[in-house]
Amino acid sequence: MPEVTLVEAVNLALGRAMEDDPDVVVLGEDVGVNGGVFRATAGLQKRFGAERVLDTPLAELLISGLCVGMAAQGLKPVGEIQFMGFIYPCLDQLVNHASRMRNRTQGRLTCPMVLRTPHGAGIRAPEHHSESTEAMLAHIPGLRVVIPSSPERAYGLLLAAIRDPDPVVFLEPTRLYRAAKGEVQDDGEALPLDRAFVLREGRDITLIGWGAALKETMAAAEALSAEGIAAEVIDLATLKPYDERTVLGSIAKTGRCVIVHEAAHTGGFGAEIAAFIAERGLSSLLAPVTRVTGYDTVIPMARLEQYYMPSVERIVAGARRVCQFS
Amino acid sequence: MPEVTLVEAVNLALGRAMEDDPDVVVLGEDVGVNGGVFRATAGLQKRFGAERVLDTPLAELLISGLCVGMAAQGLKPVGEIQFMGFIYPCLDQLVNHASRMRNRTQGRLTCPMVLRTPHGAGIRAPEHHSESTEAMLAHIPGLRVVIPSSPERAYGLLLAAIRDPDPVVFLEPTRLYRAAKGEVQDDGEALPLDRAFVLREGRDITLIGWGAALKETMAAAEALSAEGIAAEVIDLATLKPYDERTVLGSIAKTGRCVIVHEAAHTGGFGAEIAAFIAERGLSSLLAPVTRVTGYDTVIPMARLEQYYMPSVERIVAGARRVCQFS
Amino acid sequence: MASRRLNQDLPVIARFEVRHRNYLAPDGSIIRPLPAFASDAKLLIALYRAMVLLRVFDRKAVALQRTGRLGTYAVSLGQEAVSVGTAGAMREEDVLLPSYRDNGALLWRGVKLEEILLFWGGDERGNCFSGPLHDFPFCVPVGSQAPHAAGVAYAFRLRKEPRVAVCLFGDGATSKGDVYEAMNFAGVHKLPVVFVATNNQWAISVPLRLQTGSETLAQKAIAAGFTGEQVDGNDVVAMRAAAEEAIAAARGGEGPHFIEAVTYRLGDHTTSDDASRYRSVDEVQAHWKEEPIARLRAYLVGQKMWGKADEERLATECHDRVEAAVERYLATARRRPETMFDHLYADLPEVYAAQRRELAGEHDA
Amino acid sequence: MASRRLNQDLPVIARFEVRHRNYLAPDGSIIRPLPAFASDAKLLIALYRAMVLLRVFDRKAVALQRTGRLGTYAVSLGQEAVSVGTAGAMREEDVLLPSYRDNGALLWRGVKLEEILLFWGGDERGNCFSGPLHDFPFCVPVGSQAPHAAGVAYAFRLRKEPRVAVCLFGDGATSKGDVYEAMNFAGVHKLPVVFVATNNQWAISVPLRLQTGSETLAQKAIAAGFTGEQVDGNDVVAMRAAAEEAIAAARGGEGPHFIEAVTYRLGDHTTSDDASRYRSVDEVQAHWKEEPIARLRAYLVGQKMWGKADEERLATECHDRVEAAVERYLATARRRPETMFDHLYADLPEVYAAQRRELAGEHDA
Ligand SMILES: Cc1ncc(C[n+]2csc(CCOP(=O)(O)OP(=O)(O)O)c2C)c(N)n1
Ligand SMILES: Cc1ncc(C[n+]2csc(CCOP(=O)(O)OP(=O)(O)O)c2C)c(N)n1
Ligand SMILES: [Mg+2]
Ligand SMILES: [Mg+2]
Repeated sequence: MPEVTLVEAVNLALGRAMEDDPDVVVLGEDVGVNGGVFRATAGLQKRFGAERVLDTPLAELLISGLCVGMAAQGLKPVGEIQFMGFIYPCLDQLVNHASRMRNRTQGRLTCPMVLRTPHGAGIRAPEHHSESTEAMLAHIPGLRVVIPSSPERAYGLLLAAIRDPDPVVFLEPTRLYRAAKGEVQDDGEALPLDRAFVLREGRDITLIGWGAALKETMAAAEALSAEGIAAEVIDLATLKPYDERTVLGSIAKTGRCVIVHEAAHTGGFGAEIAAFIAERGLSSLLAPVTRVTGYDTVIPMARLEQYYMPSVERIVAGARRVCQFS
Repeated sequence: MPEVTLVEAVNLALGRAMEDDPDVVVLGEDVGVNGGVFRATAGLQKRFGAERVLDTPLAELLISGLCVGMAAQGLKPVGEIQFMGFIYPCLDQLVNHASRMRNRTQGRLTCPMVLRTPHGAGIRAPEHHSESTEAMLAHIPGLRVVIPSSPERAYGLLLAAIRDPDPVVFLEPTRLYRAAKGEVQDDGEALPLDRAFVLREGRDITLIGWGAALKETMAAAEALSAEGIAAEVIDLATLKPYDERTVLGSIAKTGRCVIVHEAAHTGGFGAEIAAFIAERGLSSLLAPVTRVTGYDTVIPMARLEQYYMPSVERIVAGARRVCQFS
Repeated sequence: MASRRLNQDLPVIARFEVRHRNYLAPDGSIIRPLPAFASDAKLLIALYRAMVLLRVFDRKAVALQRTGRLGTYAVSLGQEAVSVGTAGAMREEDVLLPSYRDNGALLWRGVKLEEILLFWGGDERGNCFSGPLHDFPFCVPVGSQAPHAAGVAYAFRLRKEPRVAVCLFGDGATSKGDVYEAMNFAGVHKLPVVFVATNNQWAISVPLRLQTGSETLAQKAIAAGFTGEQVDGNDVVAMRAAAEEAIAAARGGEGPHFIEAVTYRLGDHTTSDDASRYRSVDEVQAHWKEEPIARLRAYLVGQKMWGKADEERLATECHDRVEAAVERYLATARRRPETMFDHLYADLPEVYAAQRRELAGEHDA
Repeated sequence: MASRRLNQDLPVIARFEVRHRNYLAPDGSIIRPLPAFASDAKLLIALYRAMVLLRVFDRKAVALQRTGRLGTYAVSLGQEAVSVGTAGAMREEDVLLPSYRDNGALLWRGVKLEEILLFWGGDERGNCFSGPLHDFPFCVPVGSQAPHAAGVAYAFRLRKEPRVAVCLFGDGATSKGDVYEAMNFAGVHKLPVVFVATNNQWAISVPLRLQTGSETLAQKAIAAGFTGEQVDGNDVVAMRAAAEEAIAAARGGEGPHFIEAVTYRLGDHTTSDDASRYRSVDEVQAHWKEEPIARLRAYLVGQKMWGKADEERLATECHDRVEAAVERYLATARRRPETMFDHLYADLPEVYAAQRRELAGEHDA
């Protein structure tokens, strides 16, 4: 199997989906001739024409609103928001329309759209290029929120998102776009949209994360194993709806848990997972569920961003604390 | 002391703030001659003139963006968003500018603005008039998020919000606008913006809520007391930053907790409180922290909305379950 | 203005103009030669009947609201010609994207009275209506349906379907960036979409002069690179003609068009509003002289196309239709609480299905 | 178009036009009588020097980025006249609201070179600059500063201060609803604000024709009810004159004005971009003939205001200034990690202060 990067996997999935289904349309800023600022849509306009791979004006609200309109007509639009920091103008369309169209019309009109956007920090980019506000999205009923952490999952989950009959926000870990490599068979096989992935098994502690933070989380698991702590690592992958069963199953085994995310601590999606475990898994818990996250401050620009993000050391320290608790 | 409704208390606080400080400006849709669709700004334009009490065009993004610009010039704008369902176009300005201006310029420019909006369901209004997406806001670093549940707190907290040198989103429980009455002395005394209020003391269980849901929460406490369960009720009031100490202190005493909010369950702000208690209060906990919330579906229109919102029965049932846990 | 004066010597590189369309004067007399369709008496009468039905329906809906049997409701009083005239020019396969006040358009498109009541009665099933299945439901967040219209029109273009998207919104909506962004995009691709702004002079209590500094709303299309026209929105013949031309042009590949329909909201904003707080009775009275139903009636009567007996028959007919619809509305069985989950996703994820079961259980006893 | 043809008999109720302003042709020759300020040789030379400094600085910044000592950077190559000409027309007490590419305006306003480097080097302290304390920092989310400009201008109005807000953004930004909403509001209240759109023909890879269907950007002001003008943005005399008139008019209470500055982005979008992917070398080459620095130099040399020796002296001077600034930039002490909390709130709430302490502790060892 060919080895590809995460962004190439995204590109493969888009190409495959467009090949398979003439209703799939890709739209966004610079997605056409330029192939996207990260090359996620490279070559697509050439293959599928400028009508199906469409450079929009610079207007994110518009992009999301166009998707809603197109989707209601049965197209399967895949909109790109160039960076997650520019997704906020879409929230009105996501909350008030995309996620509600099916319910509002009791199934008469639906909204099979995908909104893709790069997610997270660590590429030393300017302001607003480092956002990870997935918690805002995962709170919206009617939406699905997905974030892959490997080329394979990027490919399979994106295909699933495009085929899904409901709106999906698809977050792509910018920091892994080129850093994550893996074998991907372009066979059109989708992955399920409601399943977490166990990346590493272990019986002492469960580390739950998503997106790029899994890189440090896996490294932390490795470091912990050197200390004799066997960490299980779960890639939540789909935040909404998330896979309660896999999470609870792991906690039942380990009794200890650290949740890792880049987003600010307060009200991050880690709170949901922690609250869920604390409620439904309390009887298995041997220690408080701990969150290792970004701080409750504006994510700094390049010079300090590394200190904001959960480091291997912070994850290890958190896990150690949890393991020592008794 | 005169007895006033919650919306009258808001009106008093606005009038007082404008009287005290010529930099305070009120702006929004219909806030002028009409005095706001809920009468929150009634009489203000007459008293302070159309320049300081300004009917804006119908554009919420604009309202929030104007506030940022005015605030940078040293004004203290108080913007009104007519219903929380229309606040989403403001998120870009709140996340990317209001909450960051001080940090971005290292204190050179600041953003002492308030954005007020009615919050919550239960007034049998049309679609989008029943939102309670406070969790999205309370995740934003640099912002304060406040929600009063009585006329006294509406008055004191709104004054504090307006005087605060940083941006505050002030959520007003629509359902209590006229239903909640209380004595308010228009003496210009503000309340602190980082303190929870204990509405009722009890030693068996802690019920934590905010906004209109406290009405049912208080009724549930009353019902529980008839069963011999002494519930302590905490009005969180300020969600960001929230008062960790009061919450932990109560849990230390009761060991049991139910969190109540109208918003959808997954990723609601209850998750943050529950996660926090489960982490920092685990040693005191005698039972899992439980959340009684809106369901993970689009809040229905008038006919079914009552079934969506946490009822007294659901809160009581939740509390009973928590109390029976062992 | 100084800046204008100072640059008066500079060469002009682009010129634009806005035209105004009207055919019938307030008294029903003819201002300029009528469009071809106006020689079809049946068509004019159909427009007339639709406007009258709407007014009768509105009155009943308000009565229902006042007696607690309907939620907040927005009447079309005085502006019936806009939505009726616009929808009247559409084909079945075209797509309507209405605002919350466009009952007239929905009715013309075949939506049932009881469905509209159901929606305003707080039941989502009202939006699963019997009008064209592809039409959009009422849009409550002002202006936010405009990008949908552009998306729908783009889908037509992509599939080479000769269909047109027709998007209705108010004067207030023209202040929203959504509307501008949608128009701008439509202009780039010359999409088959017609934007109709019902300029009823008010956005709740905000008068037009606080909404925009532009002399007309029609000129807003200039920013998006296409044409705008101002129409007497109280003249249903003008509305219908303007919409017909714009829709035909859009269908013919000539791109988008913007129609400013100048009318007046004679009623309160909604049943939750009290317009006497912010505008004078005199102002409203003055506008009663221009309202669309009396105007068309005057013309029809003058042309001997319509008489007293027709009017009486129509009144009874509208009354009966509305009463029958109200009965069906009131008789509609309630939904069970747990149905609030039934159209959230195509397949309800198991985690939420558990909540549905919980809710169902609670209300089973 | 049919719709245009069909309504040609209707009366015109509003007319608009857009004018174009230029003084210097690409070869430096005079097209029309120059504005008054142009007789001030010192002023013209100051504009020239500012543009040259900007170009030298840009080149150095790119070199720093290429060698890992600066983050992503956006050069002004080819469009120096726009921000320099605009800022040159402002008073100290006016407020500048720049976009991320408006280094030229910031420099003119007194921001230090090393402060600009600090910002693009990823340090927030670069925004705590020595330009006018009330000026806004670079705005990265495109167009989102336009509502701020309207808010600032509203504050001037309220306080009866004779000041003007000047907001710069790109052609891409004109597609954003924010910009339209801000302009529309400015039009309602005739606020003292000038909007300057740098039409450099590209928004990264998106050419103007996919950005808007409007013939000019200047006409976008018509939607907001005020005047727009197209200016040759490669002619710094025209830029300065247009900005001066607009700012004076705004200060004089005549309301907002919109300037479309037509120029061309000769460089990549930023150091992260490779423009050869989406546009031809020929296209870029053609535009090199119109660039603003050579143009003004040709005029100055023709007028004997400038010579070879001046040019050489200026080159050395710019080089030295830039090198010295780079040294100061590189020597700037790093901030401690926990300072990321220091300007979050006026008073850091205790709950977050705990996080600050934790972070400080981690990096103490
Ligand atoms: C985005 C948004 N903001 C605010 C509201 C509340 N609101 C409902 S109708 C209305 C006025 C709309 O005015 P206009 O667009 O002129 O339409 P009209 O009601 O006159 O038909 C307002 C402010 C809303 N529905 N949507
Ligand atoms: C709201 C928003 N969307 C997307 C981006 C990413 N982006 C940065 S610059 C740019 C193009 C801007 O074009 P234009 O407004 O013409 O300004 P120019 O770069 O040409 O000076 C884009 C899409 C952004 N910064 N902000
Ligand atoms: Mg209106
Ligand atoms: Mg540009």
